[in-house]
Amino acid sequence: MAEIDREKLLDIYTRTMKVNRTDEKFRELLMQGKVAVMYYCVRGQELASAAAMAALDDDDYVVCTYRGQGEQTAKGIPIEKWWGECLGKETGTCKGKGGTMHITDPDTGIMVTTGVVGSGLPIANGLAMASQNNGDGRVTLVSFGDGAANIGGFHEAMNMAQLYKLPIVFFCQNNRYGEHTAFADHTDSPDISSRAAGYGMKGVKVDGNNVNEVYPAMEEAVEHARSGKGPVLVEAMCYRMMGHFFGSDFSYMPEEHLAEMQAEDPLPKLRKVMLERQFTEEELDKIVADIDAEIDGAVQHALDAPLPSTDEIYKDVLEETA
Amino acid sequence: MAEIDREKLLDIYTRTMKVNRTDEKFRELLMQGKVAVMYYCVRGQELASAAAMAALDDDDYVVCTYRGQGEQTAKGIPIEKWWGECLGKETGTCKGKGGTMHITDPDTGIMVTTGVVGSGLPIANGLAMASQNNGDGRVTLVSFGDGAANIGGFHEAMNMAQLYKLPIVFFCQNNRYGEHTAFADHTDSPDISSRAAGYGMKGVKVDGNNVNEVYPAMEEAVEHARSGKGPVLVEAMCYRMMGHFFGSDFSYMPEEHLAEMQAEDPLPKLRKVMLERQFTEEELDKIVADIDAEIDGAVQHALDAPLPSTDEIYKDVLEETA
Amino acid sequence: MAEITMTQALNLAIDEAMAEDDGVFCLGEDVSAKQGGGVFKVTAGLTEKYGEHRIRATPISETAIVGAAVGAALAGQRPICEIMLMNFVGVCMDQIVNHAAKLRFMSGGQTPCPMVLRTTTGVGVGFGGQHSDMLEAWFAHVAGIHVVTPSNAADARGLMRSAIDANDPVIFIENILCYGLTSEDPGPGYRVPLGKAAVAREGSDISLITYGRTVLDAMEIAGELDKEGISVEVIDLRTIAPYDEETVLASVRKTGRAITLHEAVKPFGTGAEIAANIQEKCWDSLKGPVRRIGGTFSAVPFATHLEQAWIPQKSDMIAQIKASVGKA
Amino acid sequence: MAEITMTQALNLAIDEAMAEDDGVFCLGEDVSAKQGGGVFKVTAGLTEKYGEHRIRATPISETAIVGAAVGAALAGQRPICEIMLMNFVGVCMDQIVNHAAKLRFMSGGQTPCPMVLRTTTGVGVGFGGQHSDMLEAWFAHVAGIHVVTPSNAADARGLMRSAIDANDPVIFIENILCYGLTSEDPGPGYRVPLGKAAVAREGSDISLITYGRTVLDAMEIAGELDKEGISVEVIDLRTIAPYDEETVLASVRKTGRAITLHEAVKPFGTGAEIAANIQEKCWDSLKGPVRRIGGTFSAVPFATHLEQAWIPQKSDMIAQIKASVGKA
Ligand SMILES: Cc1ncc(C[n+]2csc(CCOP(=O)(O)OP(=O)(O)O)c2C)c(N)n1
Ligand SMILES: Cc1ncc(C[n+]2csc(CCOP(=O)(O)OP(=O)(O)O)c2C)c(N)n1
Ligand SMILES: [Mg+2]
Ligand SMILES: [Mg+2]
Repeated sequence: MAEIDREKLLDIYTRTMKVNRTDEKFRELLMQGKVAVMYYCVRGQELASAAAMAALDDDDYVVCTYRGQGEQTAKGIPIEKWWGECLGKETGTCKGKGGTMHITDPDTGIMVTTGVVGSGLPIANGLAMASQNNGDGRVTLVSFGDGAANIGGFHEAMNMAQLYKLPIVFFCQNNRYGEHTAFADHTDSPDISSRAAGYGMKGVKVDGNNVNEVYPAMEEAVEHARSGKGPVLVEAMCYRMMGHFFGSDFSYMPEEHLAEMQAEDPLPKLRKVMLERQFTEEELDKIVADIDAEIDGAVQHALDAPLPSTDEIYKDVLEETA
Repeated sequence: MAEIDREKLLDIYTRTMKVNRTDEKFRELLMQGKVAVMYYCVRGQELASAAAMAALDDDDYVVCTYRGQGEQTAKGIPIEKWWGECLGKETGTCKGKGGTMHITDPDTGIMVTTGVVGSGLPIANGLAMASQNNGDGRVTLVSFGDGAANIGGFHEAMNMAQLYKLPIVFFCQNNRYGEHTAFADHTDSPDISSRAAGYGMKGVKVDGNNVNEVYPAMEEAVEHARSGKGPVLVEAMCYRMMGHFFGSDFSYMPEEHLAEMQAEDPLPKLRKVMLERQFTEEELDKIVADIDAEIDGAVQHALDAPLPSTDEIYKDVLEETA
Repeated sequence: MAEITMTQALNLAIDEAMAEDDGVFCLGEDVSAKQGGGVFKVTAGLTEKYGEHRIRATPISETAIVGAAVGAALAGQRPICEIMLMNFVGVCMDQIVNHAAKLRFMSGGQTPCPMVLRTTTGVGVGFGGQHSDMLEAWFAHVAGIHVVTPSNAADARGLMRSAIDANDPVIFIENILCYGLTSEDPGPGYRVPLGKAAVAREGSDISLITYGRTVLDAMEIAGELDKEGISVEVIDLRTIAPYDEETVLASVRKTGRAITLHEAVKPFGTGAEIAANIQEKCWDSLKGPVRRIGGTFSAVPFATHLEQAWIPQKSDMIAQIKASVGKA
Repeated sequence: MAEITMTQALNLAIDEAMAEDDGVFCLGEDVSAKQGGGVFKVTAGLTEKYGEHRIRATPISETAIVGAAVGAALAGQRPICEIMLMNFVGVCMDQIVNHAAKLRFMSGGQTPCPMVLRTTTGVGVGFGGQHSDMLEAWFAHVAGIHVVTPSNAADARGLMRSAIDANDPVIFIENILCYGLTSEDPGPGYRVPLGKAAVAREGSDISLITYGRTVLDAMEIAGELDKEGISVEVIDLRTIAPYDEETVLASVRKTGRAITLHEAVKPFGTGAEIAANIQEKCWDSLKGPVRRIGGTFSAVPFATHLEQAWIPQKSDMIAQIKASVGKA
């Protein structure tokens, strides 16, 4: 595989840090009690999401889950609107009606964020089907977890996508846990990617903590889908470095797992690669500082924003009530 | 593989002909307009069903589909009750309330016959789970079609069965069509059995028209499940030699398919094996004649049987109404 | 004008919409030409005209079918998906209820979901317990969707066009026993608006509120009772939810009496909502309680005479109407 | 006696049943000790006692979970399966409705299906549109199942034992906001029969019929209204379907007025059945129409103040009661 070019690498780094700083900020606000909402931390999965988004075009479609902060911010959702939504404000992408688990922003291609495990895959097929029908050249990427790979919708969607050769990438972030259940306790499969063969689909497994593995794999998968060769299942191995959602207990995780996880943290690894590729500490820190400043502004904007009008509970139910 | 012993072979032959003669009789009654009910013909799949049932013990559990006549009669369901049910009579296994698509006879292990494609697999897991829980040594066999392998329940059931190492055999009768849709138009998979690998499960594919392939495979699968090694997926390749249900059009089947299907008819093939193994024409014909006589008696019994009382619509809804 | 069957009516409406709008496409099991154009032939002839991308035969994967319709709708297309028989919604309610119905609301109006979900059902076909249920009450209880069912071919044509036009999900229920019904063809472009009931027969003594196949029963007994001097107004809801409250309440205010009738089981059925609403809104006009008639509260049995006994009986409809108007 | 929370009550009832009958076992996502005993801890401590075969942590596979419960029940066991949140029944309605509920009937009585399906839900937790729905009306509309929900810890203990005893499927709905409620522990072996409502508070002016979390609201406003001279009888259904018609009708015959109240959306909700039935059976006792209160007809919104506005409001309950008794 060719080396990732420097510009792209910087792009991935920037996206990764955007995801990470957003995650850190959210946890800080929750810790301080400044906000009190459900939030599904993405610590440990920043790089995987960012690399996936960096492989897409701006107008490609994305479907993600409650743990979708990574895809959303890395795809480039306007962060004032993102924070507005998470804080339940009128300025949010969905006027505060969707919330952290249901971010939608069609302008940046974030089409659905679903809270029902596995339900995004069939919907993503539909987006890809629309692209195939009208030849718009878009690719759809759907992100989901290892646990989601055991639900029926995964299977149906994989089979249908391959049958029609839809332009779609199935992106499984295997963080080794589905809620409290460890991978080996929810399946006897060696991994998720090998299930692709059963559908005649291309499946690849990559280290989601290694930019030099995950990005090229995503680029290739997206190219495969876009060129009409059909879908690809990419499984990015990573870790969920926090509990299932913010504040939830993770005492069920064994010591060894925690140790293994720390050793594989994608952030120091990525920084090492950046330094090897001659980016300077200063450059990298500056990027983070800029991101932090932007986030701080967005958070303040969201905190100051008005609440949606109570009437909103009657609106957007049917077109007549729009 | 060792040769099937003569006694077992005769058993398989007898079961196969029971299935076939029942099927012929049913079609005859429908043609003559003596009965008018939904019936899903099993012409072409007789041997596969019979071989599967011959590999089970009497008290093993079976879950089958609307196209379950083969499993039901080959497992040894009392045929007067079977015909009674199909004709909607009080003497039927289910007092005429279940019907052709929903035969249940716990005494012979026919636990559920379902009309919802793929829904039998999860239920079969539950039967196997009960056996595992109480150590009764039973194996559960669930029969389903190629089309059913594309529904979510298949996937969930396969994964769960393997995870728990349940004593179950997943028996897919791949008759190349799901209703009007040909195999290649419902999946891009090369076959169904290769999907087993994705669950870490053992999968085998056999010629369901060749007794020397299908029976040993079933015997081995049942033994595997019973010994605690976990489930097996067996895919028996066969043909649906009639329309989806009796009377339904099958003009959508291409000429070549029809020709291929005729050439693979399991009945002449089985008879050839029987003769090779020194059974005489007379012996074999006598078996068929005995079966026919028994069926004729059962049909007459069912035709003469009383209708269930109209009150039955209020009964068996809840225990209170039993 | 020529007569058309309900099957033809549906086919014509879909054909017309597909011709006018490239974004309209069909997907479902066995729907394309290779399979003979659908098990009930509603999509017959359309693959030849519009190609396999617009008449997509699917695997037996209802979750993937509805999910694909949802996704395509979000991308601006107008999918018409088919769930072969209504009971099979059991495997894909999540896509319909948690997604199709809610995505407009949850996105704050950004992603409407214009799709039609066609499905078939009906008691009296001999299909037994897992293929005959009428589950419209489930959908009626969910915000964000329309639930529609035609009782005749002309309405089928007009409702289908309106369903495809709609910018929200529409559950379109077809009764197997109605496919063969004929009407005069209302012609191209015909639309029956969603949310508008039809007064199928005017009357003054009692309002009989129904939809789908039981409209036929209602019309028949209304004719019979007319001879006995009881004047029954028959309301064909056409849209079950959100239903045409105005027409229903106006009728009851006029007649002072009401009965709801559906094939679905009575307890917690759609008739309950209509009855509850009528008594609340027309209390002062009512001369007696609203009565309800529905299918027997059990699975649909197989044996023909049991299945027939399970269905709402005309004799019971007549008896209840007579009791209601005080002529029992 | 000691106080117990609803979580403890459920845990005790299950523990007791498992100790008495080897055939009782639990399965669901995250239920075993390795996962900390369930996300709401209802099965905490049971793996240690009964082993992993009887407290089975499952993959995220709701169809397989319910299917396994159905199969095990057919084989004579008494499974208690868990669907983590009620909205997820959308992926497995088929197993519940087409199988669990019907197999007794379709087999002519040969295969009853004694299983409990536990599930959790509730508005007010901030979970948003796909995790908060109350879908009891769907199940109530299906023959062959019991639908149960406790409003306090003692009933939770008693209803759970009866649910496990029952020889038919029971949908057991737990409201997240009720897990922490405490009652005096009714002690071992305690049972609350299925199908029996509780008169939670006696009154003479109006019957307020409800269940689950809204029983708390009902009791609160009944207390307030008492001070204003309005005597509200609060009926806690406990079993939503088939419900205790006798108790409900007796209450309304006494008070002459009725209001139904639930968190589920109002249209086509369970209140419709109850209201329709009351007006039909108690017509002569009624002094005015039966009113209904339910959640707003939309998905549950995320923002806290919208979610709070979505829920049935106590102010509305009071206003409706006053309007009903003519003291508006
Ligand atoms: C159908 C369904 N079942 C159960 C849940 C509850 N639940 C929410 S997240 C989750 C774990 C999902 O694990 P995974 O797919 O690996 O994603 P991760 O959370 O690790 O990103 C579960 C069980 C749900 N939301 N939907
Ligand atoms: C969930 C569901 N979807 C659709 C159907 C309608 N249907 C009945 S049989 C059938 C074809 C099944 O094909 P296969 O599994 O190959 O079994 P075969 O009929 O060939 O034995 C279909 C689509 C159904 N019964 N259930
Ligand atoms: Mg995970
Ligand atoms: Mg087949």
